[in-house]
Amino acid sequence: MSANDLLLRAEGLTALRDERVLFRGLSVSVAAGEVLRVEGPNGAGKTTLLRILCGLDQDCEGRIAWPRAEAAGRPWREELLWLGHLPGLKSTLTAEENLAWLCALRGRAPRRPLREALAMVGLAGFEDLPAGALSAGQKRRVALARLHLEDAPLWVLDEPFTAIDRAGVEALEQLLAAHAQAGGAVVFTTHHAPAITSRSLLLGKAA
Amino acid sequence: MSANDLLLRAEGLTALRDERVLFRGLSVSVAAGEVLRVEGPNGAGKTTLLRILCGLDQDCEGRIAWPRAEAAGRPWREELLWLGHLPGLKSTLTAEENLAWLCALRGRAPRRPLREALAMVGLAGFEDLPAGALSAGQKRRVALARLHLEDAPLWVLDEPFTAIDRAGVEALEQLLAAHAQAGGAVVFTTHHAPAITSRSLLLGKAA
Amino acid sequence: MSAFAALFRRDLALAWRARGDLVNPLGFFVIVVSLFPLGMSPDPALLARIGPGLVWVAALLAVLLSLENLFRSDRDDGALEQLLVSSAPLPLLALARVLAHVITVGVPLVLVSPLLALMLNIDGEPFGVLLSSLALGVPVLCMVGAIGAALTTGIARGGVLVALIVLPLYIPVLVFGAGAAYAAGLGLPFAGQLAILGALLALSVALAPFAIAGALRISGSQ
Amino acid sequence: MSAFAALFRRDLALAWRARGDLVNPLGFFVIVVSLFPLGMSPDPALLARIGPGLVWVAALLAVLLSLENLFRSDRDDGALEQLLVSSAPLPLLALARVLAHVITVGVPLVLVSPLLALMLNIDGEPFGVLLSSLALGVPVLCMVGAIGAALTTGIARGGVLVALIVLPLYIPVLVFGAGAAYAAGLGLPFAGQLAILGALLALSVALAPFAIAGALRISGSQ
Amino acid sequence: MHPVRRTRLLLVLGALALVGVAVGLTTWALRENMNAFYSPADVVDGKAPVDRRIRVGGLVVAGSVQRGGEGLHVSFDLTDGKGTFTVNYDGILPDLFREGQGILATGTLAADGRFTAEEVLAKHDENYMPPEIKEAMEKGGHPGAKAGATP
Amino acid sequence: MWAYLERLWHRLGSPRHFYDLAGWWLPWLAVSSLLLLGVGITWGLLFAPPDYQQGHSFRIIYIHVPAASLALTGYFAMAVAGVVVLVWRMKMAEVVLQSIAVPGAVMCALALFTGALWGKPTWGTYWFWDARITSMLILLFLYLGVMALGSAIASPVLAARATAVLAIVGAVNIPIIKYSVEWWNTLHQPATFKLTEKPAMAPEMYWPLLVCALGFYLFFAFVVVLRVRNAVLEREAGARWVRELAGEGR
Ligand code: HEM
Ligand SMILES: Nc1ncnc2c1ncn2[C@@H]1O[C@H](COP(=O)(O)OP(=O)(O)OP(=O)(O)O)[C@@H](O)[C@H]1O
Ligand SMILES: Nc1ncnc2c1ncn2[C@@H]1O[C@H](COP(=O)(O)OP(=O)(O)OP(=O)(O)O)[C@@H](O)[C@H]1O
Ligand SMILES: [Mg+2]
Ligand SMILES: [Mg+2]
Repeated sequence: MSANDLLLRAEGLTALRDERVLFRGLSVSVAAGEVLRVEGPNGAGKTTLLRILCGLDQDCEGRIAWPRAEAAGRPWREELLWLGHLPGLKSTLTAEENLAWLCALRGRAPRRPLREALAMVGLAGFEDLPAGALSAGQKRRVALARLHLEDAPLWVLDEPFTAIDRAGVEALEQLLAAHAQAGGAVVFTTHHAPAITSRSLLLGKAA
Repeated sequence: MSANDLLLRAEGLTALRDERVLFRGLSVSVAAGEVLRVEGPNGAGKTTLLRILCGLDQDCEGRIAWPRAEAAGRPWREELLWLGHLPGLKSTLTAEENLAWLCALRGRAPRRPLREALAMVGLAGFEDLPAGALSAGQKRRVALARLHLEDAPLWVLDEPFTAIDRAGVEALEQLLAAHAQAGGAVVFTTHHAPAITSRSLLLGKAA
Repeated sequence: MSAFAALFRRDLALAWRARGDLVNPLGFFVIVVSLFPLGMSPDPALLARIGPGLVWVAALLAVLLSLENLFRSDRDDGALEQLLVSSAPLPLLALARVLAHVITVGVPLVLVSPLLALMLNIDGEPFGVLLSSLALGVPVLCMVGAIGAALTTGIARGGVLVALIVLPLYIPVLVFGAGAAYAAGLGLPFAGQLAILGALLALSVALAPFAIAGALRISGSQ
Repeated sequence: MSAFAALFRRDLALAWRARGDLVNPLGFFVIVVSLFPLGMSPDPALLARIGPGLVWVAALLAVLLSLENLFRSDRDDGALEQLLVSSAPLPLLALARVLAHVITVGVPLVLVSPLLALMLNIDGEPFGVLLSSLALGVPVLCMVGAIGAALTTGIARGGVLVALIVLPLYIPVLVFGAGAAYAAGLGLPFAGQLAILGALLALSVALAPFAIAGALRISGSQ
Repeated sequence: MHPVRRTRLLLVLGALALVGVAVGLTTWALRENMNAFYSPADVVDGKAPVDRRIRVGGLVVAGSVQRGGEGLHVSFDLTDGKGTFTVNYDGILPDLFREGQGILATGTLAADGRFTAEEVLAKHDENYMPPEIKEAMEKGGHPGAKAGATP
Repeated sequence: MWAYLERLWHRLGSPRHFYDLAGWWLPWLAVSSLLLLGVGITWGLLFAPPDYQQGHSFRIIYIHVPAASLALTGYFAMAVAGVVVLVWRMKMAEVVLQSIAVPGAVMCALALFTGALWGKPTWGTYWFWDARITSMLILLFLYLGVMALGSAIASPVLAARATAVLAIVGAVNIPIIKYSVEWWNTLHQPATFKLTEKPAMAPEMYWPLLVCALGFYLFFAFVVVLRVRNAVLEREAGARWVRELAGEGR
């Protein structure tokens, strides 16, 4: 594995919450082509770890480096696509309008027309409904449509399969595998048991 | 099946959302001992149906009757335990305090000590943490602890397995089955495939 | 009755857990009253004259601001759904919720108002009348405001809408409340105004819980 | 620049989608101004004298109320997280957000204030000065208020806390803004006050975006 | 009775009792003077407070209006049949200000009994009729017709 | 008779039948209201004698009183519709409730405006904070609140129910407006027209007023019915009869 393939390297991560140690001195690195599943029971610290990797949680110790971005002189956030528990949709905007502003935050044109991406996640016909009127699963699907639109190499996904129906779960699994194959990388959590994981990181036994 | 066993009977339920018909003239009845799974793809109207059955969504047509409660001269809401997507916990109160006020809404003493119920859902040691500091799965577990505490015969649960880890899912499945066996009834939705369903209701093919 | 007590206790506990927030309406009240002398000419005679009206308007706005979160947080975390499916009568639960709000927000406002009255040079009989008018009026503001808050909890950006709905209903309370203190300041009779405030209080405690309950069922459906 | 434009457009679209809500701060503004004659003595001479101060305080409170939702809704639905992980400079995004707020809330307030000034019998030079002071001052209120809103988005019951944090920062704006109109009413020079307001505007546009960005990163961690 | 039904009944009964209290308080309050309004009789009897902004109302006594002094000064007597006192005013009177007409004045009563008005408003009554009929009525003194202004 | 009324009630309760029935009423309402308004206003403004005190300025009465009366009646009707919505869940009452708000607010604003205009020549001031005038201003705010709340809720059923609650709560203001002139010492005159007595107004002045008032009421009814019909079409857009209607149009 050449140094150029290393997207993310975190070292000595330590997170304490309420005097409980979630993890101490944890090191994680993610290289191109990897699908890393962060595993652990409820309350193990999976969400916390993912948010720390994305720079969203500043309440921790440790170093995080983005070797490839640094080598290319790019801001590291350009390499990252984050989807958390909350889909980040404005409820009064339509699905399409939501995708428009979310993708524009990256400052680059989307990879394909927005409607095409919506159709790919099974939302053809729902493009012009306000996002607030969508069901739980449909909202997540809108957020997942970004995976078809943006060109960040590292996807960090917290429980992406939540609220998605069976057909949707299969499609998403294939998408993650394809992304890794094409030179991207995925870090994700889930309580399902998908077959696509190339590597697992097991966090403690909390709850 | 004697009339006395019928907990809930809904007839001619029609729900329109944004001029789309989710279901028209739908009839559902739930008898003691049943585990009814409401199935359907994302956006089929499962959540909408469950909320209508619980009287939470007034934006529909049709009649809902609670034969057993009516025969006994009880308010129908005494027969019902509802758990939706949101766990209903106040984030600054501890897990135990949250259970205390939620159970008191029923106006009857809980079936066992609150701490015991928390331990049964794997939260021993987390009783005194504010609910806001719990992980997604831990929050759901607090809400699920109510199943061990309240004595409503009909449980209506919207995606109860969300965010719960594998061990938790198994325990919950057993709990639902035991409740039905003991003369209760369960109406629930999920995108997993649990083995405990006694009857399924398939809603349309939306998204 | 036990559901009533449980909800009431829960709300007191919530307020106590976030007791820093309890200072907020108070701080707002105090700051608004001290803003006016800054915005207008700081002329003591003028200030003394408009003092009771100032205190009343500031108290009204403080209550108004505190309403925003009355039911919205319950809605956002799903607690409202649980209240709605409870078998206890919803008006009773609404009463518990508002009563806790009166105690945690209204009572401190009334308790701090003597300080502001002194700041504005109000004393003697007008002082006593101002305080009694606030003691009778602020609970009315809470009860009536809760109806508006309940009606708008289902709406995404309800913040200012509450104000729009509730302010017209507040005007009579303001007129009689500030009017009593103003009349006392002029040595005129004020008992009639206080009696009307008392009537408004009785009326709002009697009827608001039902209106709130109806409004919550509607908001819960959204 | 394109992220800036996208966010700015998004916010205008949000405001337009809920354009009924745009009337809310306006309605609040109008209603508050008409409350005062009720709370105080409805004496025209007195009202004309305290008029500019009244309009200013009401505008300030209207802006304050509108701040509540500035970032909170973004936080509640996860949009804030997406802003934080965006590779565009966060101060730029903050500027877009606040600029949209100025246009959708601040500008209508300034536009409706002539009406209120007329209602309060303000005319001639004080009228013009009041309007220019509002035109300069309201954007400052929005920029400064946004810092408070950003700081409190991580906190559950931030509603009144914003007011508490922001009001002290608002006092200078209020003093110079209402002061200019008041001075004009007395035939005194007022250009100095307006110049100070202009300086405050320049300063807040220059620095507030950075403060907001910092505050948002902190709130996002909570 | 089921406990929930009982609670509901108590709730409704309590509400009704409170409504009763409200009605009682309101009827009592309506008999009180609530807008600082005093009749000429009150002023003459010394019931009206001194040196305060108060409102007085009554009929302008015919022949009592005196314009004069400098500027817009005017004085006139105000009566309600039981008492009469003099009002002083500097300003423009409303068009409908006439002798025999009802008015509402806001001002202050000095210790020496001199009343200075800040504002004089014409309080006109609910009667409308053409001028000819009014004249005829005044001449003929129709017993059945309603008399002019009685505030 | 009773059976007929009951049938009418049920037909009015069904959107489709209401639509048809109202289509019948509309031309009649339009023609009769315009006729009465034309006659009443020319009569009042040109032919009625001037008042012995106010001269010609009293003629504002021909707009002020009908507008004020309609503002009160409109709000009262809204509250009644609100009770029907909440108790009987009647669809048509929901539509009626929301269709009254805008014309009612316009009437209220008109009454305030004409009142202020009239106040200057008679009282000597445009505005005075007495009980009648203040409570009328509150009524305008209440109308605005109902409109704002109704437009903020997407689902028509829920919007109607929410505004029903507000309309009913606000209805306490109506008796206050109506009787303020008797309960308090207002600058505004007490009632000229009483149920029990002959009006304190000469017949040649009140006949045109009656004609005007009737014209205003009919015109208001016309506007409300028109709005109700439009709202029915919008709400029932998915129903077969509306689609057939649209097909007919094409
Ligand atoms: C802004 C000021 C005013 C407002 C808000 C106002 C409001 C009202 C209202 C609410 C009514 C009751 C209508 C009803 O009972 O159906 C009314 C009636 C009336 N108003 Fe005014 N008014 C104002 C000014 C005036 C003025 C200046 C006059 C003339 C001196 C006037 C003369 C009348 C008359 C003659 C009636 C009919 C009384 C009756 O019902 O018998 N109003 N007004
Ligand atoms: N408030 C609303 N306004 C308009 N449409 C709505 C509203 N709520 C739900 N819908 C629509 O109703 C449909 C059903 O939603 P619902 O949440 O019941 O689906 P669901 O079967 O629970 O789906 P999921 O599996 O994603 O949870 C969705 O397509 C959505 O567009
Ligand atoms: N803001 C906070 N304050 C205090 N403790 C916290 C906070 N956030 C999380 N924790 C604690 O950190 C632990 C890990 O939480 P985290 O959300 O990372 O778990 P998780 O592995 O994602 O669990 P789940 O499978 O339930 O999503 C939890 O036990 C929780 O109590
Ligand atoms: Mg997690
Ligand atoms: Mg669902």
